[in-house]
Amino acid sequence: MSAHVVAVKTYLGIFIALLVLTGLTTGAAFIDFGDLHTGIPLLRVIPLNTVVALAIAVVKMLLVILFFMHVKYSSGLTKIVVMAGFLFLAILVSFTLADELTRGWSPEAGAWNTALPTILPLLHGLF
Amino acid sequence: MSTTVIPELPGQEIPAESRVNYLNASYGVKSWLLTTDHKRIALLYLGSITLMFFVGGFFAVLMRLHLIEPQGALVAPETYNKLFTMHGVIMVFFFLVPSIPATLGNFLVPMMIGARDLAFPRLNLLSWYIYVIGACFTLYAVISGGVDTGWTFYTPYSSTFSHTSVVPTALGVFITGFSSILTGLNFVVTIHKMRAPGLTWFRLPLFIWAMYATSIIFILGTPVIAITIFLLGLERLLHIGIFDPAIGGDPILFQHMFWFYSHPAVYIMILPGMGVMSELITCFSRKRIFGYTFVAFSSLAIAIISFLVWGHHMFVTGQSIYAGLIFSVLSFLVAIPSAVKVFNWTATLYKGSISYDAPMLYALGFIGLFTMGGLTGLFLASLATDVHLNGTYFIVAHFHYIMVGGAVMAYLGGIHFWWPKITGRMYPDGWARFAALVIFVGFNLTFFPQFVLGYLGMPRRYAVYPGEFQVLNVMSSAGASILGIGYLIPLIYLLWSIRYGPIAGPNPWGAKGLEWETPSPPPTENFEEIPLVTEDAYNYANVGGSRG
Amino acid sequence: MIMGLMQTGLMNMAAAVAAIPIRPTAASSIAEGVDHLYFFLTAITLFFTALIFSTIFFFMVKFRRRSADEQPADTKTHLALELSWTIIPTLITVVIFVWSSSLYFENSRPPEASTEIFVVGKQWMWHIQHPEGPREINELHVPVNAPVKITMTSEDVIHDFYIPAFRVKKDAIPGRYTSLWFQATKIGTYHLFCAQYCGADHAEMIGWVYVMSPTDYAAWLSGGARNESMAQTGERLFTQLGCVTCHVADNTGRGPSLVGLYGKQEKLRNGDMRLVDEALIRQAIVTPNSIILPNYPPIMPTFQGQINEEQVLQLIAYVKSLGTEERKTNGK
Amino acid sequence: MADMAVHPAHPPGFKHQFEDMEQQRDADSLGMWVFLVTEVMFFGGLFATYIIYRALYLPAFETGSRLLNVKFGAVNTAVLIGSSLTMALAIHAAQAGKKKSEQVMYLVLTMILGAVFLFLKFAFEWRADYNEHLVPGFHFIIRPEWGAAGPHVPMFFCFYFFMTGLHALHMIIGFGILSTLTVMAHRGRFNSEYYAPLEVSGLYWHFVDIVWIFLFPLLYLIGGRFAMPGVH
Repeated sequence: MSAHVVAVKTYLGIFIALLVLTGLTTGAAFIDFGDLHTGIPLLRVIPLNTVVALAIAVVKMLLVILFFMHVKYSSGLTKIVVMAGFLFLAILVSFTLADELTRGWSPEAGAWNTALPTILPLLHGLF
Repeated sequence: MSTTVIPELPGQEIPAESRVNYLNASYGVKSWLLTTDHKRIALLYLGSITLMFFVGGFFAVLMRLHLIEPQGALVAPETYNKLFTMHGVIMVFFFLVPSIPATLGNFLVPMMIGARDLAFPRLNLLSWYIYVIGACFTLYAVISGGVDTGWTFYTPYSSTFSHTSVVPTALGVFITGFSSILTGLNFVVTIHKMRAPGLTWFRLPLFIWAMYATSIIFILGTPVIAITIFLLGLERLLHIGIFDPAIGGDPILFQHMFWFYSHPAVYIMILPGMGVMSELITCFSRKRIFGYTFVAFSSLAIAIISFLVWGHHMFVTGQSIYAGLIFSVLSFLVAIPSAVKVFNWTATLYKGSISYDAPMLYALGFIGLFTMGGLTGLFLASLATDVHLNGTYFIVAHFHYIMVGGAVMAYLGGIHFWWPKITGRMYPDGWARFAALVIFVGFNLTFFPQFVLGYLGMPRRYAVYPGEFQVLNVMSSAGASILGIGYLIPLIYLLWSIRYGPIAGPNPWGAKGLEWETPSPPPTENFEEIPLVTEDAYNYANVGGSRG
Repeated sequence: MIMGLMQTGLMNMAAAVAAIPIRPTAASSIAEGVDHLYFFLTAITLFFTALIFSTIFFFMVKFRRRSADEQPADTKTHLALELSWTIIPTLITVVIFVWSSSLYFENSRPPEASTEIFVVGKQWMWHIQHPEGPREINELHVPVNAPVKITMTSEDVIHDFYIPAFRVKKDAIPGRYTSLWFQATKIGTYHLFCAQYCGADHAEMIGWVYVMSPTDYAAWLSGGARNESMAQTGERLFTQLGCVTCHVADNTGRGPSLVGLYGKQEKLRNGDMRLVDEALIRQAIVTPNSIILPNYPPIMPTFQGQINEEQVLQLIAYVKSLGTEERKTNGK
Repeated sequence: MADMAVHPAHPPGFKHQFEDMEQQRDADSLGMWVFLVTEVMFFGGLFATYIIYRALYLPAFETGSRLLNVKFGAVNTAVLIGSSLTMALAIHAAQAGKKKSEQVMYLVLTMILGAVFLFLKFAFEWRADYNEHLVPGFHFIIRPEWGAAGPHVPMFFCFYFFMTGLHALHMIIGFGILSTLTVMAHRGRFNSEYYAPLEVSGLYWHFVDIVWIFLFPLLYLIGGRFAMPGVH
């Protein structure tokens, strides 16, 4: 495997893109995008400023990983290793939140109160 | 130093002393403490973890002696609390986690895949030093008065209320974590990049698959326990309120972070044991493993699913039923690959040529005890029964069936199997079989009564207990004394054999695998010439093999 | 003589072994159900352990190595077998999961008419308060055949409230309320344990649960030094702490009126809807500024550190008594 | 070492356990990636804790966030991105077989930019925080204008100092690595055939950059800055 040599032009382009995105995300922090109100439990109110800031951060990260860190030109193995890291981080965060955020929900009161009793009797019916 | 290997003449045994091998290639303390040879590092680890095993075991014996009487026969409750904590911390973090990977894994991974060493030999040595530093901190904590939080370090008890040496212990665990990470990293890279020509993934011995799966857990899980323990230490030193509810912290969050590592860590302990099993069962029944792909992929499945089940340790912490259902169903799921392995090992025996050498006795003991340990796990994955059994002796019995009945049996089986390869000497087989039997009997007598105790409702970590539980506790303590003696016997005859044991040939068991194709003990470079692999693992049907 | 001693020793041992209990008393409405599942799981464990043990033993004898150079035939792959021992255990675990989860779901729903009892864990004792007033330490008196809901928290570290005979257990966590319920079915005395390691005297944090006939229970409640009810104590605290100056009943104070508040959904200033339950009231007392109502200034001081968990529970009982006046008269 | 003598024909930097340079380079690169995965989980554990406490004490975390100086945050982001660029160019110089002076120049530039980052962080931001009594444990003063959120603002600053401190520690370790590389580059050790140490250290340096790319919005930006009177 002879390593792929990325052109200096590409590096400079990515650098400029990253600077622009940094400016964008800083500027966006001073504009109120408001909240997105969904009816979904756990995600009832989504502050759009947070969404924008994190989305830009993810794009910047992808640029660094793909070009500066050469993952775009790397083997499938490297790509899998990178993805595994983020997948398991997502598991840690999402499963912890799944418990932490539903703690107050008791079977007699809570947002899923209507959904679950319909599912469980169905399962129960198996017996 | 010359690395020329005296060519071995067929049918003629060359005494180990007269041939240059990794043990006699150089002498002196420095040649050991600065070695980068994976085989020597494995032996350094073997020595250190054996020491830790007997320290931890000593605490266990004291605990069982204490519990002979309901009001406690030996020590004050505070001391008892320190005993079980130090037993847990030492056994889990300093014996079970590094046991098979750091000793047998270090020794065998390069040999089994036909490599001269691990990919990063200096990191390997570093990992041993890190382990030793971590162990020193923990032993310092033991000497400086001990620690009494339980090996789980639950907050806010550990962070705010305990008056014992929590910080040195936590630091020890934190530091040792990095030795696991380095071992895992080394194994993953070595297995990916350094296999001998022709050694495709599906020709690998199953021990390698197990080591690979274990390494995945090392890499993904250990950093999380490191940061958790780090935060715990900061909380304790600075009272910043991350885990202390009195200043707005969330003690449950600690449990999440702790079990995110510590549940998969259970599989760090048992997966390598499963790998050893596949080697022993095939060799002593002279059969190819039944269902190679199923056994191989079940290791990976266990490694991955094990990260999704940690919430079953927290069913009674006020977890909502919804989160409970998810964790419960995933916990059941992780039982399947383990079951698949047990069935495949059993089926491998069918129409085999089964011998009763000592390693095989350990292996058969493992299958039986692991089956029981695994099945009793179903009681704890199941929400309704877990409510009753959580926090009782049932849990204690269950995980000792897995960790002692499973992991330690496999570890001993592996040590007995590869001992002639490691030292070039045979141990007395009769004694070894006797020890296996004593350990099996002692183990069951110790831990079976604890299942009953747990169902009756006796909580764990009790220094004193109501009188009605005494008979079962006495049985358990009696078993523990047998078990303790059982563990001393191998220590004695194995040490004896290093000097007085008969010389073992390169392959005393008639086993397959690259590690058996070099002399015992192997030369520093493992192989005179990197072998070319042309056949599957465990090709016992192919008499003589394709390579003499 | 030695033989004789050994004989008596053996006989004593045999007697002791025969006297080992293998099943704890089942004294609650859910205990039988949990035990049935437990027996089912035990049967599965025994079946598979026996299956594996006997198969191995049979193979070991039948296929033992007969000569040193014996060469068995090569292993054949058998996909159908592999799939069946993957799928059959999966199906068994599905059965166990559904059974145990539905049982758990039922068991975790306290009946509407439950008597509430409040528990505070504290190193190393259980403080128990009955709404009617009596308070006890490490003892819990409950009526037979009546549902009881235990709401608990901890003053310091995590404890765990465990009554083996009832097959119930729940952590008592500092800063949170957790609850469990049971309905005792047998009059008697049962162990109460702390099942979460909590420090030096963890093993001494035990007590007794007395299940009494309804008449005995009523007599116990009214007997002894008659205390004021929890709500009354709470009301006294409410005045002492000065809560009453802002939370005026007719809504003319600087804080919201608490009459009829319990059990309602309240809209917070940030738009969240929150159910006014024990946890929310506790939060309002401990960190008042974390729940700000739209029409009131965030001026309430925190009472964290000034009152203990038992007193918080008394205040909650008072607030509940303001809100559920009509339901109370209907219900009892 | 004796075993080195077995393969006298191999180029410098070659280690005896490998078959050839390509295998060694692959192994080095994979090793670093695996290490970075452990770093992801390490920082990830901290991020997960931060996310949960932010959800629990949103007003306090927003108050804390607005007390940070966004100018320094943004400038430092740009500086760190610049150092990532120079690092990438240093590797490129070796890959493309450029002169060793060019490699050294880019490496030194990388270190200078890293130093600028740390200088701004420590000498300006942290010192200002200290002067404003915002360092928990060092005379932290809860200000009345924080109102309701006050008691939990220290927790935000705990996270702020842990996370940026841990990040800074990684940068300082990076300096150690970069200095070694500079010496090696100066001695002409790297060429288009052998530059694995550069490549692997580059991965590390970029990773540290990525951590900051997330720290910047999480700590400085998503605190409702738009609602602030008298914008920075």
